[in-house]
Amino acid sequence: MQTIEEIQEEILEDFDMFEDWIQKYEYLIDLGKDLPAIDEKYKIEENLIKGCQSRVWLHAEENSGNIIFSADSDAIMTKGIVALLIRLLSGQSANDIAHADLDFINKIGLKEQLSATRANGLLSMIKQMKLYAIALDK
Amino acid sequence: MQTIEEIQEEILEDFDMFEDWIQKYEYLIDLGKDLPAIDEKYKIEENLIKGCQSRVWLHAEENSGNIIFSADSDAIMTKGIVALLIRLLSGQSANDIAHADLDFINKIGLKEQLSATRANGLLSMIKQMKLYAIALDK
Amino acid sequence: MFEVDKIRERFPILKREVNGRDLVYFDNGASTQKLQSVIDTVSNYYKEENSNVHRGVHFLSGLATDKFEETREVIREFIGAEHTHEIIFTKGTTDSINLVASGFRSLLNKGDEIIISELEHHSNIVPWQMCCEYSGAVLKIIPLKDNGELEVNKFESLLSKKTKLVALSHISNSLGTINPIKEFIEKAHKIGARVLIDGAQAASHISLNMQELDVDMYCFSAHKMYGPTGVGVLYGKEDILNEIPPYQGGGEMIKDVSFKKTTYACLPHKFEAGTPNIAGVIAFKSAIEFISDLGFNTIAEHENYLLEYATQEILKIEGVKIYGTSEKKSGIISFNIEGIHPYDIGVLLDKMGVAIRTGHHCTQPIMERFNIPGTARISLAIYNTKEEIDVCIESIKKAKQMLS
Amino acid sequence: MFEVDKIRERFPILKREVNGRDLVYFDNGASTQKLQSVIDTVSNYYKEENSNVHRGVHFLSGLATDKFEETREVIREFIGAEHTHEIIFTKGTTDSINLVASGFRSLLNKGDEIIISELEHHSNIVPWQMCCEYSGAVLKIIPLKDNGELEVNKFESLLSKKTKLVALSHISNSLGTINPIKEFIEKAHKIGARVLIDGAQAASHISLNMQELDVDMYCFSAHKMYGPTGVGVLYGKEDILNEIPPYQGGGEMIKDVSFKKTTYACLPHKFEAGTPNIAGVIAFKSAIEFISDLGFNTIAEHENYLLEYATQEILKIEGVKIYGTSEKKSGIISFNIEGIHPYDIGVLLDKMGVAIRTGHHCTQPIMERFNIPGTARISLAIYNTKEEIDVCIESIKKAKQMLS
Ligand SMILES: Cc1ncc(COP(=O)(O)O)c(C=O)c1O
Ligand SMILES: Cc1ncc(COP(=O)(O)O)c(C=O)c1O
Repeated sequence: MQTIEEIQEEILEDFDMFEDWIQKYEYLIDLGKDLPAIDEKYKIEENLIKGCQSRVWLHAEENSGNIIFSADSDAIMTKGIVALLIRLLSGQSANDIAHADLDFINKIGLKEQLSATRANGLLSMIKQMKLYAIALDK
Repeated sequence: MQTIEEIQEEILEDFDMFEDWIQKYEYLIDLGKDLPAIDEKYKIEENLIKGCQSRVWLHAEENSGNIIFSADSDAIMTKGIVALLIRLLSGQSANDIAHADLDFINKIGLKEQLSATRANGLLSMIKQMKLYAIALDK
Repeated sequence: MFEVDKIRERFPILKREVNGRDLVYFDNGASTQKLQSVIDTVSNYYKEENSNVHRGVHFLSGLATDKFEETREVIREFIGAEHTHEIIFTKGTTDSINLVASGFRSLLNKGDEIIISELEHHSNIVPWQMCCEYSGAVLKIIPLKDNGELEVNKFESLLSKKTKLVALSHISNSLGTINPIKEFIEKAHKIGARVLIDGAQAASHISLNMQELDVDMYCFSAHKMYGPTGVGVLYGKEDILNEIPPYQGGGEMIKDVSFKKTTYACLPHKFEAGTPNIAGVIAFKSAIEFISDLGFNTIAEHENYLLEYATQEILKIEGVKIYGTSEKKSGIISFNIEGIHPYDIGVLLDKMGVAIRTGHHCTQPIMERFNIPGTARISLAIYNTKEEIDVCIESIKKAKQMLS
Repeated sequence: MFEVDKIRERFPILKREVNGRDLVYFDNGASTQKLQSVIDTVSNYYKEENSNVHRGVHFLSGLATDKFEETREVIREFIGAEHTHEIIFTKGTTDSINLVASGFRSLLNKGDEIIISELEHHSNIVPWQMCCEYSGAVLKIIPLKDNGELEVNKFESLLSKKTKLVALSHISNSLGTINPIKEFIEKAHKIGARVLIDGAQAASHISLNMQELDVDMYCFSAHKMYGPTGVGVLYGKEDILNEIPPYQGGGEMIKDVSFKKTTYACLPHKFEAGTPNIAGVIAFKSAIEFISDLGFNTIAEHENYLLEYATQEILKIEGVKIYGTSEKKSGIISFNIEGIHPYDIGVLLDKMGVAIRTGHHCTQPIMERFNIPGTARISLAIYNTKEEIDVCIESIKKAKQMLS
């Protein structure tokens, strides 16, 4: 299994290939489309992270010390970023998740999608992933 | 008895003599000092016109169709202007008072003392004088 | 003749680029852009005239006070109110409505009724919910038809002797519906109810006359009228403003303060506690003058033309559904594209320099009514152009293509 | 080294003339003059960044939101608060106090007590009178000593289990008294009462640290801090802000609105209904930066020097009496001259280009306490100079001569 840092590097390389925002966003959209559907039974109020506009459902479970995430969103762009986060964090150890530095999001030029005050729930999503990791760590 | 207009002319002439604001304000202060004291029994709450800062007491009575005003203020500058108004209106007929055009106040450069929103009660005072005139007119 | 280029020159921000493209600003319903004259008036006030208003005996204080009060008079004329002291300065429409809703708590009895509608902005819902909670009054809702118009018949059947207040928006910020408020006001008055109109979306688009409308209270925000942020107006008929108890306590709103008994100042000061947004109020005048000088005929002509053109063009895109198709409509187009979340459209349009708003537009009950998460909303202003609509339509097509 | 001339250059209005003389502005307690950087930030915001904050997905909306929130963070640091969401933007100090006083209505029971003092600004009296009227709580008053200090012993004897809130000003706007608020706060906390401090006259003059003070709530106004009009702050500890019910209903302050059940957003949004004074809040940051860059040591040194010099010189004028001679005092000199009404002094000083304030300064109980109609008040700011004090003293002498 790759480390979070290794995956970050990989993602950065992926994004480096794009020549313009269109390619980047098309890639995100594709990621969103390809994200495996979350089990319908987890798409419940409790798992809902409410941004102002797009909704994100996040489920986490522990598997021999590692945390497995699954998620969904009603907006495809949000779902694309969610897919990136899952690629990065799902399957990692609780401790690594809790301490992960998710700076790559700035670096790939998606900072504006993550500002604390923006209309999506992404920042809450990252916070929630870390909280799950801490909670499920034993 | 002079008409209100004649007195206005006279006042304007008086003020025309002054070379600077100091002389003008000194004259006002003198007018204030010289204003005959109002009968103490009229210095009551009912006769009080409250500006924000200086208080004005105004009493009016009717004498064979003419209105006699007496007044006082705790600020000498206000009292000076009050003295001018009394010189102008006291002893005139109710009708003349009610219709008097008190434009001279602008002309003698005291407009700023009379703005509706300023801190003295002068505008209320003029209004009150006219209201008395109308009320006492029979 | 109306030359939109000349108008655009008066709004400096319209020259800027966003994400490498010329800014196309279609988020006017949220807040309009600002006139150079408004900006200059603010600067000039701070550079030449600044002082606290009222009470001061010194020159600057007098100057600031006179200018502040001039705006009040200009607004009186602009909205055809009878008295200048019927104009109360607030922070915005939300503040205005809360002022009234808070005061009504003590005018209402348990079981009294307030009528609002299903298309209200949260600012014209939540204050009444709070008012009802405190007073025991009951909130009644006029339902919405599929085309975004209110059900007038239903309104009539809600009216009764228990109705004490009807609070409606003049124009829906989500659907563009222009409500027939004169009709609503007349009907409400017949049974003795008071009427408050939320004119946030109306005041820069259609001509207002308080006396003709015979409306009891009317509110709007300067920032939606090419003016500064942080300034709003509550118009109220003298008698109703005298009935409503003071909202905030503080400087300026009192006649006399003592620990035994405090008495309140008369209108408008009774409702203007504390140092107001002096620069904002003074600059608001420049915005009102701009609108007055243009005239509402010109404004309506241009904005209606844009509305019709944009509607026609957007409907050519497959899968587009417009929410709000009332007969009388203001320059607002709320839409969705089948299978696409409005948020995704908003993000991609932004990348192409086009600013629209997406989401529930602070009207969640409308979204519930239509069972949608939100809409993408184009809202027009006097400085928008046909060319901007073309750019927007092209961008929507491109976004749709990327998202499908 | 502190060079006042350099500072003055940053305030464009200080170059103007009034009544043919160089403006001498000593009405800073009412409102300070504005920094060029504040004016520029307002203009720049309107010219380059303007959009409604929060919720918007487009670039300008994000930009405006980020800038808006930056000011919140800068203020958190400026006042040493723990959390950014403990900073609530309001219209001003009056608005902040009313927000709290309105919320406390529902936290108080009949017979509970609120303690204020005899030296409060009307903005810290009337809201509590209204709060008591609605809740049945009782208002208790800490009396004033002849020198303008509060009677601490009397405060202690007023404290009891019934005391739910103590609301005091940090610095008296009429007398200049710097109240020993830390002592008051500690004593109030011992019996479990909350403390709100009205810091309108403090925030630009003395260093603040909310966590050290351990104060529950603290308020101030931007316009008294070289900043824009129409912006204020309410700081509150997270727990108390969570206890207080929302003040205004509307956009932004909700989580979900439906006609069945509306839920409120978390801090700080819960208390920020409606479109805020965006330009003002953003420009406030420039004012805070100016104060921070100067530092409170420099500010205190300069202002104390001016205060001492002015006090010494004014006392040389026969018949002058200064109200407020507390040991710890801020740059405020309230005085009267025997036999002369303060209004007359104010009018004549204005003619000589000197702006002071006269009247009751929204503190009628103080005037009653000293049995005077009002005072003439000189209030200092960082840009004032010794030379201005000389001009002022000469003008007072001249006025006195004319009036005697
Ligand atoms: C119909 C309507 N009412 C009220 C408001 C609230 O106005 P403000 O945010 O200026 O208080 C708005 C603005 O979004 C609106 O569109
Ligand atoms: C001590 C004090 N409290 C409150 C206020 C009210 O501030 P604002 O008018 O900015 O609301 C003032 C301003 O005059 C003040 O000096």
